[in-house]
Amino acid sequence: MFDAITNYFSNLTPEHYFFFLFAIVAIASALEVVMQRSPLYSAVALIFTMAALAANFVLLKAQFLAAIQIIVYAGAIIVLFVFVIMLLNVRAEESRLDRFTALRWIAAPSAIVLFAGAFAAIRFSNLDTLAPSPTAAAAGTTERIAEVMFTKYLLPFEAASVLIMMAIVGALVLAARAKEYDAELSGIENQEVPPKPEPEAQPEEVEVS
Amino acid sequence: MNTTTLLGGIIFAPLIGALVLGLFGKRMNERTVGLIASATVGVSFVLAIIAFTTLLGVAPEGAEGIRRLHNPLFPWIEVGSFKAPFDLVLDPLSALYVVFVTGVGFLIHIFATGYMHGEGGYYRFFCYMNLFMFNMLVLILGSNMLVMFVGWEGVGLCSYLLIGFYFQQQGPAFPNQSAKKAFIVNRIGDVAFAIAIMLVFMKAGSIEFAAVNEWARSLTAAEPMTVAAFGLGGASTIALLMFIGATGKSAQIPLFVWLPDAMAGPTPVSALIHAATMVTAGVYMVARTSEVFVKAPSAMFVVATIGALTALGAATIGLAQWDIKKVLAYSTVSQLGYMFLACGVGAFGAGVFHVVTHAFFKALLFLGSGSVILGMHHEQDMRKMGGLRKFMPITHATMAVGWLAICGFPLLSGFFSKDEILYQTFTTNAFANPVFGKIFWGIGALTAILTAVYMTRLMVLTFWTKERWHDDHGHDHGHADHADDGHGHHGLAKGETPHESPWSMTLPLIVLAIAAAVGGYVGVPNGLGHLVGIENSNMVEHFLEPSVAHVGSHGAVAGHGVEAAAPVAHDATLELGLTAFSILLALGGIGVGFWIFRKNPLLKLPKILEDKWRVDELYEATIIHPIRKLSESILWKAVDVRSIDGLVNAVADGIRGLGGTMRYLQSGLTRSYVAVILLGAACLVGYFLVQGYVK
Amino acid sequence: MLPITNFILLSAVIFTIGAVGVFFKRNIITILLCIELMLNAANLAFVAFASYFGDTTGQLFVFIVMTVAAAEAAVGLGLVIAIFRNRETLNVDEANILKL
Amino acid sequence: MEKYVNYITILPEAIVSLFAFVLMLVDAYTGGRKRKLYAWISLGGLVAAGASIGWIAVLLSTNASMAPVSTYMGMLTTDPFRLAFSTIALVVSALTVLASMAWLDEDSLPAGEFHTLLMFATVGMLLMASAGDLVMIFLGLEILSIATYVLAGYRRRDLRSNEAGLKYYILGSFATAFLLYGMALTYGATRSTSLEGIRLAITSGKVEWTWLLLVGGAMMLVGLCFKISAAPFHVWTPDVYEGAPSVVTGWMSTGPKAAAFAAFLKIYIAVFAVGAPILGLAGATQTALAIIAVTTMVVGNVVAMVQDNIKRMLAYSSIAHAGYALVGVIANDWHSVAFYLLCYGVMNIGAFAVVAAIGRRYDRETMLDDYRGLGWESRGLSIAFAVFMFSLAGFPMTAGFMGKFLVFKSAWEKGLSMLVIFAVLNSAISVYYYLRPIVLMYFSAAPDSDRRRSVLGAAAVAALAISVAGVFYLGMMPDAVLKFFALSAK
Repeated sequence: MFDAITNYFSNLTPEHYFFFLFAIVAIASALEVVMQRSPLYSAVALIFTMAALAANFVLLKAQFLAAIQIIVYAGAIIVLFVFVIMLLNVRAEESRLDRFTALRWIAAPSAIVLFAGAFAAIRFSNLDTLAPSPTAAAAGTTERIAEVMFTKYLLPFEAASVLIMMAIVGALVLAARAKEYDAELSGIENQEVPPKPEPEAQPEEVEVS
Repeated sequence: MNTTTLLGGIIFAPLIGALVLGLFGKRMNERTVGLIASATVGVSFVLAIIAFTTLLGVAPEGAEGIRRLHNPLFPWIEVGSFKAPFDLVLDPLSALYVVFVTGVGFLIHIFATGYMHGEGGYYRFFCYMNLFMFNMLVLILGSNMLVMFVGWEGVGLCSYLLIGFYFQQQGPAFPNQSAKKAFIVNRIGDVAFAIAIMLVFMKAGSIEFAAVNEWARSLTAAEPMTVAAFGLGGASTIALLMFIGATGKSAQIPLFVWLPDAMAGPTPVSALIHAATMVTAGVYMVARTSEVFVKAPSAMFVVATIGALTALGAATIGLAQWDIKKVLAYSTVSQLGYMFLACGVGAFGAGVFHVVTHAFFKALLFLGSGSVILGMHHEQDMRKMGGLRKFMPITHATMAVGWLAICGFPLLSGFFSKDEILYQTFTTNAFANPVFGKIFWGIGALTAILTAVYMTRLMVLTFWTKERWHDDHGHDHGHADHADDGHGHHGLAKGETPHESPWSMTLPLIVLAIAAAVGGYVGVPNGLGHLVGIENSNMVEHFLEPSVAHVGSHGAVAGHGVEAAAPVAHDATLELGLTAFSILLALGGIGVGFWIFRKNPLLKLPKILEDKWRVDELYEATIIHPIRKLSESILWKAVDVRSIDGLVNAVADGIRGLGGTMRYLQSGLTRSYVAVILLGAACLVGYFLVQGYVK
Repeated sequence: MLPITNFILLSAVIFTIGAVGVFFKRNIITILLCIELMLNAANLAFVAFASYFGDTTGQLFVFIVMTVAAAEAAVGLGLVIAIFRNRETLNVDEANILKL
Repeated sequence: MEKYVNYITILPEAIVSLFAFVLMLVDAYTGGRKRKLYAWISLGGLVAAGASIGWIAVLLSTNASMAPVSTYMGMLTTDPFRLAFSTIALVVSALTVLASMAWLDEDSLPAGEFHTLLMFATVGMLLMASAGDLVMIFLGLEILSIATYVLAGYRRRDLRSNEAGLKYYILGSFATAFLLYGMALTYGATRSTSLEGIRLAITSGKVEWTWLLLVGGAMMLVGLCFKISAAPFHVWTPDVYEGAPSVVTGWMSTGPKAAAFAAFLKIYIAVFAVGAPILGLAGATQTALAIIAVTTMVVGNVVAMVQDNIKRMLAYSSIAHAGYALVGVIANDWHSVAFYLLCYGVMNIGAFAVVAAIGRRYDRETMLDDYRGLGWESRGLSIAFAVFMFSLAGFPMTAGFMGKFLVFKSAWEKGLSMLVIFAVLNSAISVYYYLRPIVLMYFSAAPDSDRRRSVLGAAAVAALAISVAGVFYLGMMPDAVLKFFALSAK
């Protein structure tokens, strides 16, 4: 018993230790994202997850992606979230009272089954036979990434630019002050927001006779 | 016009009429509308006659010796080996149909120009009528099952539109309900038909009628006459599915319930669609694919049984109805049963012959009843009629012809066709055991008597006994049948008397009366023919011979082609004997009718008959109600996910004993959707892994 | 180097946490964060495979996913702002006028 | 070394993007006032893209081998499949542009941005139709979806529209995450993200970790079924379709759905339909999809019967139609599915254009009761609506019939007879609720209160006319379209 454990630990390389360290940070901070009741803290926890994953990327010799993960993901996207949280001043944490607790009896078992399925598949697959590629380090360099991006990934790269352009238009049209557009364009001032639909009507009798 | 485009002309004339009326009809006066509507159908009729005569001059083709005119219109669907061109074909069977459909249709259109006078939506009515003619002709002339299906659905749609024509009318017998009922019941049959088409394509490799019949003919032997044969996916299955389709359209048990209700529509519609043409489409389909039926004796047996039972059942119901149109409606159902009985025993020719004669006399009777209804100011209750002979002499005379014809009075059209069916039924050997034929014959004979009785009752109540139209005592006015065809005010006011209808209505009556009287001479049964010294006297059946299959009345099953060569093989004595017997039946039935109803016209018959054997109630209780409950309460609540809150809640209640069910019933909740997606994902992943593990 | 199983399992764990989070969280912004978690989990799996295959395209896929995530976040936050203006709450449980 | 750039094969996508950019600039310079102009620009772009599709078709048909042309190092596949689904995308978007003009004015919403987003979304659909690689499918899907989130919530001041956008956004991103994770696992199992590479890996038995492929496949199915709104992943559909502006709903239920089917088919052909039995992947998929298809049809049709909001009813109907199309997917016959989706696109956009016109400002009148007696008030609208209802119900001579017929036929030929019987039965049930608005329009009296006349505008009339003509054209003369879809067979 002890032998096995000592054996296991004696076989560990520094990489193992780093991996476990960052994996624990990643999982812990991911849990924190879910557990925190304040969106702001959740966002900060997510930055930690991102960073831990970036570290994992380094372990996987994807240095360029690791940098992008920190700079773009953690540095820009999450900051955008934080910005919106600040803008809307969402201090109010969600209440502890979940009015729909019954639903979790569907969701939680499903999630467990899902994870068990993935776990089983990964275990059955015996992935450990996959030897690390000797070219892994070369594959993740900036040079190599750039080369592939402008050859094989040229089209996705261009398409991504379309995507971003569109996202800008979309975000703009949603977040812009509605009044300016509406009033100016139609000359109708302050149109009433339409009334909510009537409270649930009884479904009409099915007429089969 | 050359022969190839002739058929196209037949179908497109009414379509053009419908389009013109639909687009511009609102601005036209009644005269122009009526003229366009009738003229286009008239053109079809003339073209049909030309086509018919052309067909007689065409050389028979193929081993079967079928004369055909072919008119390809456009290639409709071509996918791989599946081809369904939009082609029209005229062969003896369709030729006969086209001629009588356009002919009767033409007369009814003329009648309707008078009948519908002053109604709102005059042009709309004729637009639908023309559209109906177009669809009916597509149904008849289509060269393959899919084109037929187009017409099949199209006539259903037009029937729906026309039944619901008086849409403003509300109340217990709201026409909209009848329209819907007709539509939904028909849909049930259509599903079976659609599946049959696919099955046919799989088996025969084509859905062209010619090829389908060819395939059926090539089957070496008929399938065994067992229930199991239906499960084989062969001829029996196909035949049964097609017959289910036919029961929907032709109002047979168990799908007949819609037809009597369909009388809510205007009377010309009842005459054209629900008596003469559309409802016989089922018979047409069976005759069209008769080769398949011949190879499926078990299906034939079902056809004959359903036909016989429908004939008898509807006749009994007809005995006790008070609404003049309801009597005729049940009479139609009953006569349709007769036609299916004929098909079921293998006498397809006789069945089609009866379709034709029935079209004449039933259209006549319906139009006559329309004339009566109009003369009585939209009164349909026979208890309030009586003594109309004096006031409506032409209507009375023509209807009398129709009455005698349907009763099978000797030497009128109904006599020949009915007699032929009864004879063929008696001598059939479509079934392994000849006793079946005798039983069916017995039912048929009984039906014949009942037919004579209830038709005599109709005539007595309407025309002969004392005038009752100002009587106001005693009859249950709340009866549901009572007000089907009224527009607010109906019935005669005090001091009014019934009046004869205008010439536009009486003229078609007269023409139809002549047709109903002499129409039968194209099909004088052979026995009678021999008696007066004519060989091959049954012209209709000889004409149809090549295009319908033949279960020999004498000889082996599927002795196709052999029979044609030996028509003299008829047992003349037996046939004459049966003929004499059916004369007795007819006269006896009429006599009984007079005897009972002359003195006591308002005799009450058993309530169960008046209530139509309570079939509607049975359906309501056993089928419609459960389905409605299922879809409303169970499926809707359980399957629709927002209600999963409720469902889950119930479960959770049980688990944790939390009260307050209602607070979970809030729905539209995004998180419940997330939960469902998670659940679905878990099921999918789990299922895949289990499958992988099993393998 | 480490066996790849470690990385894939880690990604599965994070994915599940994200999925559960989407269900459990009621604040719209936090739900978006949880979706980011799920995307990150997929990214990790991609990078791990790519690295062990010595294949750069897998890493480029991740690159594209990051772009998509950024665009999605922008639009999502735009929606959040639009809704907050009309309703003054970000509780997803209160977005339930569409039902029945 | 292969050339990285091929200008011809990217032409449709490039043209639509270009016009979208031009549109943005024009919008900015005219200050959002030339509302008609924006619509015409986007229409011009779609037509030009259509022309380029035609050109590519000509080039492809002169290519003797008719083999799919792969460009951009496998990212883009040019084959009849692409042409068919690109055509659907362009037709659907063009009809939507026409139908949207009156609505945008009525609700006084910004027109330039709407058309820009619609154009970008069309680029997404085109990319999905032409994708040769998982990354392109993912990108196309995301371009499309993100645009759709915005469009669903486009009526910014309407709570229902907000909510529709939000629900679609949350659930859509959630499902996308599943799709993405599935792609990652599939990549791990097959060492490739290109569809051809995956297919080859599976057929040649080179998949080392079949278990990963199983889980990856299942997860991809979750994402795809969500996008086509197949049960039980359809839950978002009724809410979103009800809340989104009617014109957008019409577009969402046809264009993005067709594109999702394109992605579904591509992945299905590459991963699931491959003959080589991988731990029963193909069999499991067939069974699972058959169950999903039947559930989808039943849920859609049965629940549609008890709706009294027309948009919700059409949403459930749309779910049912996804079920029918899924039957074609199971039969692995993309031709019939593509044709079906084209038919569905034409008739459903038409139906929603009518709903939008009758619903008027802010879609206020979308209850079935609002249709009482309309048949005699708004004649043209009612006739068009009746045509679309009959087509949706599958009447012969209409597009709906032809589409269903072809799908069911190919499924029947593949021996899926039970499935077909189920589908035919379901389509018979469906007549019931399609008939209800017609009955209300023609057979019941109008309410006493005065109704404002619906505003339609010439463009929407044109859209309706085209849709009605399309319904009959596809129903009566489907040959030309079918031949175009099956270029390779000729």
